[in-house]
Amino acid sequence: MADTMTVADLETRLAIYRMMQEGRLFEKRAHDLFLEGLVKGTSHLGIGQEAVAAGFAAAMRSDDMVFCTYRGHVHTLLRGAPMAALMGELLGRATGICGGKGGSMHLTDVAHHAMGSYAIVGAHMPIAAGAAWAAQARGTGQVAVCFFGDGTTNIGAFHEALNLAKIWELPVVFVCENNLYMEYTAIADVTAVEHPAADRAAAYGLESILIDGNDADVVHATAVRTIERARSGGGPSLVEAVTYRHGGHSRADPGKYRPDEEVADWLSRDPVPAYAERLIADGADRETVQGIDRDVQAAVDAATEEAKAAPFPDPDTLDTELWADGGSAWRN
Amino acid sequence: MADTMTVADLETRLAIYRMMQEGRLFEKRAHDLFLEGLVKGTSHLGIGQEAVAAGFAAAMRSDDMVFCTYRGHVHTLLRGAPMAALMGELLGRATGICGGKGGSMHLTDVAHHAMGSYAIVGAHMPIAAGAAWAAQARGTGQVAVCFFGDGTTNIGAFHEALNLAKIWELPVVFVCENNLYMEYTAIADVTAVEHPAADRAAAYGLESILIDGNDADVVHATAVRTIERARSGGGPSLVEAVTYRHGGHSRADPGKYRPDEEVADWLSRDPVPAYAERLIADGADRETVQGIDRDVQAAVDAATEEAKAAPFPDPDTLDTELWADGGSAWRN
Amino acid sequence: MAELTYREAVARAIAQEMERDPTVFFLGEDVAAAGGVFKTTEGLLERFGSERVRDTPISEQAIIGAAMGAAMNGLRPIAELMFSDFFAVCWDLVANQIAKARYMTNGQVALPLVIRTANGGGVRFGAQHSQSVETWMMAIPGLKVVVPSTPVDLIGLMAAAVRAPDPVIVVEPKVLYATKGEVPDGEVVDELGVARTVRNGEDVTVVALGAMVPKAIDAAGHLAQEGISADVIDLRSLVPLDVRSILGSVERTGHLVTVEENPRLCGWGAEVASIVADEGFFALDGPITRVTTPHLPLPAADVLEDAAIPSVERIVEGVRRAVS
Amino acid sequence: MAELTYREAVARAIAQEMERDPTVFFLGEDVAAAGGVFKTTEGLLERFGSERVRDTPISEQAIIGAAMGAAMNGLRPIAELMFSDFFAVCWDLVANQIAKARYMTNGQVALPLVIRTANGGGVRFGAQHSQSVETWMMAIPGLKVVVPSTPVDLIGLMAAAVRAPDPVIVVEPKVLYATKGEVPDGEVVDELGVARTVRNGEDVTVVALGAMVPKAIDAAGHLAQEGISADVIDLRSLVPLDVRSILGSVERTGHLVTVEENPRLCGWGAEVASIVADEGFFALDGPITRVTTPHLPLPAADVLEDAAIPSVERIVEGVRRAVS
Ligand SMILES: Cc1ncc(C[n+]2csc(CCOP(=O)(O)OP(=O)(O)O)c2C)c(N)n1
Ligand SMILES: Cc1ncc(C[n+]2csc(CCOP(=O)(O)OP(=O)(O)O)c2C)c(N)n1
Ligand SMILES: [Mg+2]
Ligand SMILES: [Mg+2]
Repeated sequence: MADTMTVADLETRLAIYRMMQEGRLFEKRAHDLFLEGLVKGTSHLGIGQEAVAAGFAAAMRSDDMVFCTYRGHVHTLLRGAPMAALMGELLGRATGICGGKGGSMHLTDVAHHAMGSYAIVGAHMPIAAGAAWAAQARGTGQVAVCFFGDGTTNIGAFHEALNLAKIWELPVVFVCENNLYMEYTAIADVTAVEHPAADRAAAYGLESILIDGNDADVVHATAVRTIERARSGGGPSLVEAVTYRHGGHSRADPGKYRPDEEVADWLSRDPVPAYAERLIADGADRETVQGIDRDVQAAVDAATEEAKAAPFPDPDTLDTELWADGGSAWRN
Repeated sequence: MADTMTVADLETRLAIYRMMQEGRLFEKRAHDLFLEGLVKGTSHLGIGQEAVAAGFAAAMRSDDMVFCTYRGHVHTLLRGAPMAALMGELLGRATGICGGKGGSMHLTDVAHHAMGSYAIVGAHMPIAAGAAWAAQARGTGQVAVCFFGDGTTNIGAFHEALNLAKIWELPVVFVCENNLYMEYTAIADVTAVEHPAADRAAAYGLESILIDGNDADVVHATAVRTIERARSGGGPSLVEAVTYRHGGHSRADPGKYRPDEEVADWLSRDPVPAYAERLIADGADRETVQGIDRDVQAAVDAATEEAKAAPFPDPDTLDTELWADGGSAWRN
Repeated sequence: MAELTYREAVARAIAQEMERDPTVFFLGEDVAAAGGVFKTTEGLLERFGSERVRDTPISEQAIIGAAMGAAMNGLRPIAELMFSDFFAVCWDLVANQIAKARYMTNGQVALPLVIRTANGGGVRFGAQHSQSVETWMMAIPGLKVVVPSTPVDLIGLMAAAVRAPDPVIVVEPKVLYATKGEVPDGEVVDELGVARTVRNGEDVTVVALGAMVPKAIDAAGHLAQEGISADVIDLRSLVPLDVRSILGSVERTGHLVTVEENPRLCGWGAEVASIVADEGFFALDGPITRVTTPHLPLPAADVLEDAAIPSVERIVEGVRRAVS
Repeated sequence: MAELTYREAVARAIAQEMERDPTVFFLGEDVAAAGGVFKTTEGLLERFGSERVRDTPISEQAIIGAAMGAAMNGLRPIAELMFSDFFAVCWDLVANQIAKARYMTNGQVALPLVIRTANGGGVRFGAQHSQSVETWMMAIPGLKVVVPSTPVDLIGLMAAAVRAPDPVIVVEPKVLYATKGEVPDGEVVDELGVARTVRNGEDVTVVALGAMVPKAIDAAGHLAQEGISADVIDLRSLVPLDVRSILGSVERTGHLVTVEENPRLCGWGAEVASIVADEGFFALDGPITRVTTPHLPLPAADVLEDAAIPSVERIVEGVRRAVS
């Protein structure tokens, strides 16, 4: 489709590049902080997959809703969530976007319509459909965009959500980030079809859409088309974007189950520098691009310092916000 | 496919006819007993769908395993389960096949490889896959045949079971009895594709098989082919057999949500008398056919009397058979 | 004042709230065109239209997920799970998602939604369509749970549930659908978390819930003839739990008997007993007795099911034992 | 004798049983080639081959359904649920199918299968990967549930579970994976349903489970310095429940404290308390105290998670309160 597609203007593409770089540098820093032992628990990075997140983020309206997974730092950030508050959540600080209650797997910023990072595979797909249902019912014109992985295509919730979304023609775009692996197992080893999402679209009366998830322009064009379809009442879409995570599944994983050549090959197609070079070739001046890199790095540095300086949560906040009254009483 | 298919010999077809009649007359009697108030709770009849059950039953090896639903009286009976014990279970007697503990929705006869009637939609599909996995692992040559309805194709377990069955190439045949309705809702109103099972086969790397479920010869030929494929290591199949239940979903349901013409049309294609006439046209003598009808009616009458004469369960059996030691102790 | 069946009360309650608030939507299997398999929602489709009253596929994860997502984006959905046993096929959405979303996000996500369901035994449906699962939900932090035992309570508690800013599970004992009760005209709204003393007594506190309430009242009648006066409390709500009413009664009676339809282990009665054995210990004059369904699946045959679910006789015996 | 980590004990236990019985198969997500995400099953694929040690898709309903079906047809499967929170996505197979199959069929179906899972908090994974769900299973008739607290108990109880003719859930507190313990050479086989007194005392009975056991022992040490002697029982098994050991201890001590990692409502401690408040009532010299995680989802930040899960300090306070 790359040839027939309309590529966005340079300004938009520079904005996409900035987003990719924000995701990249934010997560590189997050990784460093894990190594320093400042981030407890686990964490799942999207380094290598930024083109999918940025291509879609740039195509959304400010009130469109994003639903993502534990691998959702970048998706949440690109909705406009304050970087320091996200970093603070990773560091378990009181200033964290969820006050420290969520952690790395649950970054959420409802104010920016980042409707949650979900850690149970598949669960957020029917939830995203429900948010889209409310948008349809209330006529808000919002679209829900739901990101999930290749491995998620084999769980029941995937099936139920897609069927419901189609029969109700809901304004939701389901985006499968196919990074070829579930945790440590190749998706090809556990899936009855070659393209876990695209080859199943027909089972839900949907168009089969398979794209290069490392090409931000392709992703953006697909995002514009599918989001526009959803907003205009054309119903849901299922997009499979093939990409790759540069690191392991989570901090605990060195990713050794992947053939060296495969890793090397994908690293050579790192979407961030590749996009920079393409933009320069298309007329952006190198200085502008490098300026973006500098700005973003400065923003990440500032956010890191702010988060590190923040206090840890007051233990008294443990029993707050279970209920809408702010408390957690189960008895009188 | 009817033209290219090989039709079984007359003897086999008469055996199939006998099975259809057994199912029909057994369930008609069951229905009468409900009206007499002798069957408590609920019940779901397969009257009108007998060609699917008989066509498959006739193609199975004695140790092949059947998994069915609450609408599973006929499937269980045709494995060879004693009629009086099935009737006894419907009547809640001590002599019931499950001692009264199962009831109409849970007829099971493991001795005849009727591995259970399951009342939670979809649950038995992965279970059937598991039984097939054991057959494969132990090299028993058994095939599992799993019957389910059209409405079941929209639940998560359907999706998970089919994918697993295919990637492990399990000897299981999934048979969707598409009777056009879930409970009171038309399947077409809640499904993203026209043929709820056949149009989804490709999502699991399977052949799309859509057949006339009211034609016992077509069903039998399909059963022979798919069971043989499974037994010979060719992996799972998904069959969609289009049929119709003459009555409502369950005893509580008059089935008024169905257009009169639709009901009339299907009643005019009642598989049981139609098959009798076809066999006679193909050379069976009417006397033989009528003899089968008489024998079956006599068997149903005898089973009914035996079941009615049986005692109710001893309340002391309430706490037996939770555990393999025969008891149900949770403490010392 | 009108006399309604519990079944009719369900439709009345939902209609009252849909009438009042246009953001209240209702979805489930066979609930619209067919009016529900228990005929509890007849007339709602005709009255509120197919946008707000929706038939769904057999996809409980999608039903409950849709309700959650809709609640996150401005609706107040009521989702039906036809039989409470089906919580098992969407338990992740209920226990891991709906119950935890607000807390995990430190209050960013509000989930004003209701899940209503037909619960419990007594209708010979067998083990997979007869469970009392109210304690499954009670055990999950983040869910509120009510179990009305009369038509008027059903309407009032359903209304309170719909108006609540938190997720509430409304558990309807299916054996009560045919029972009748007086319902005042006009709007009926109740309060979550408040138990009700349905019979006053001095010798023993009997705490019951849902379908066990009428049986407990019956038992109290028999016991009165033996000179045992029972204070019968209809718990009505498991979360929030009206601990004060229970302790207050036990302080007066010195004896506690819980009557649960759920299987024995970890039932709500165990929680109530553990609270009283702590905070009410010095008021107790004797052992705490729990009357429950034995720790078994429910059998289908009527003789067996009747032997399993607490009967008036077993409640009477339990109380005798407690006060002896 | 060798010193093993709890993590190593898992692979040792499974290998012991697969070696002994060719019908024992093992399946789960990332369990074969990768050796498990907690590295608990390393080496099993190499040793027993890809027929018997199987990687699955992310399809928990299929995993548990496959285990059930396989158990119905001659295998003795061990299924892994990577995190116990994932019981929620296959709860129907566990609670409605596996637990009820034998009873519903009056004994026709035998299900000799094991489901093992990493359970509980303390590792900062947040609300959806940290739950203690052992009481979910305890509440379902037809499931046996064990929670080993040491490497040797893990091996012995896993072996007993695999050999049992009934479905058994083996709950592994993930915070214990790195802990070490002595394990005798050769076959280790234990018995289901037997608690163990891990410290003898006279003043108070402390009943703990899983990851709470080492904390309870610690607490008993501190209490001894205050002259309070605690009888500490490692429950080890929830179903069957060793009621005799608990009552026997309370008869001597007159005081009961339960220590639960699960959220408060309807935890196993409530069941134990209700039993003692009935059968052990006259032996009690004071209120029964439950130390539990508050009725909340678990937060991710270490400060908050540490404030939630029972600590040695909170156990000490709980006991002080009980005996005061
Ligand atoms: C229901 C469920 N099963 C298993 C897991 C454990 N788990 C977490 S991430 C993951 C792999 C998911 O793979 P994929 O969908 O491809 O997403 P990716 O991590 O590659 O982005 C698994 C199995 C889970 N969180 N939820
Ligand atoms: C998980 C689940 N959801 C809902 C039900 C209630 N229910 C019982 S039968 C049925 C309809 C099933 O339709 P279909 O699969 O077409 O089978 P049929 O009854 O037509 O044979 C429903 C919704 C159930 N038993 N299990
Ligand atoms: Mg992946
Ligand atoms: Mg149907």
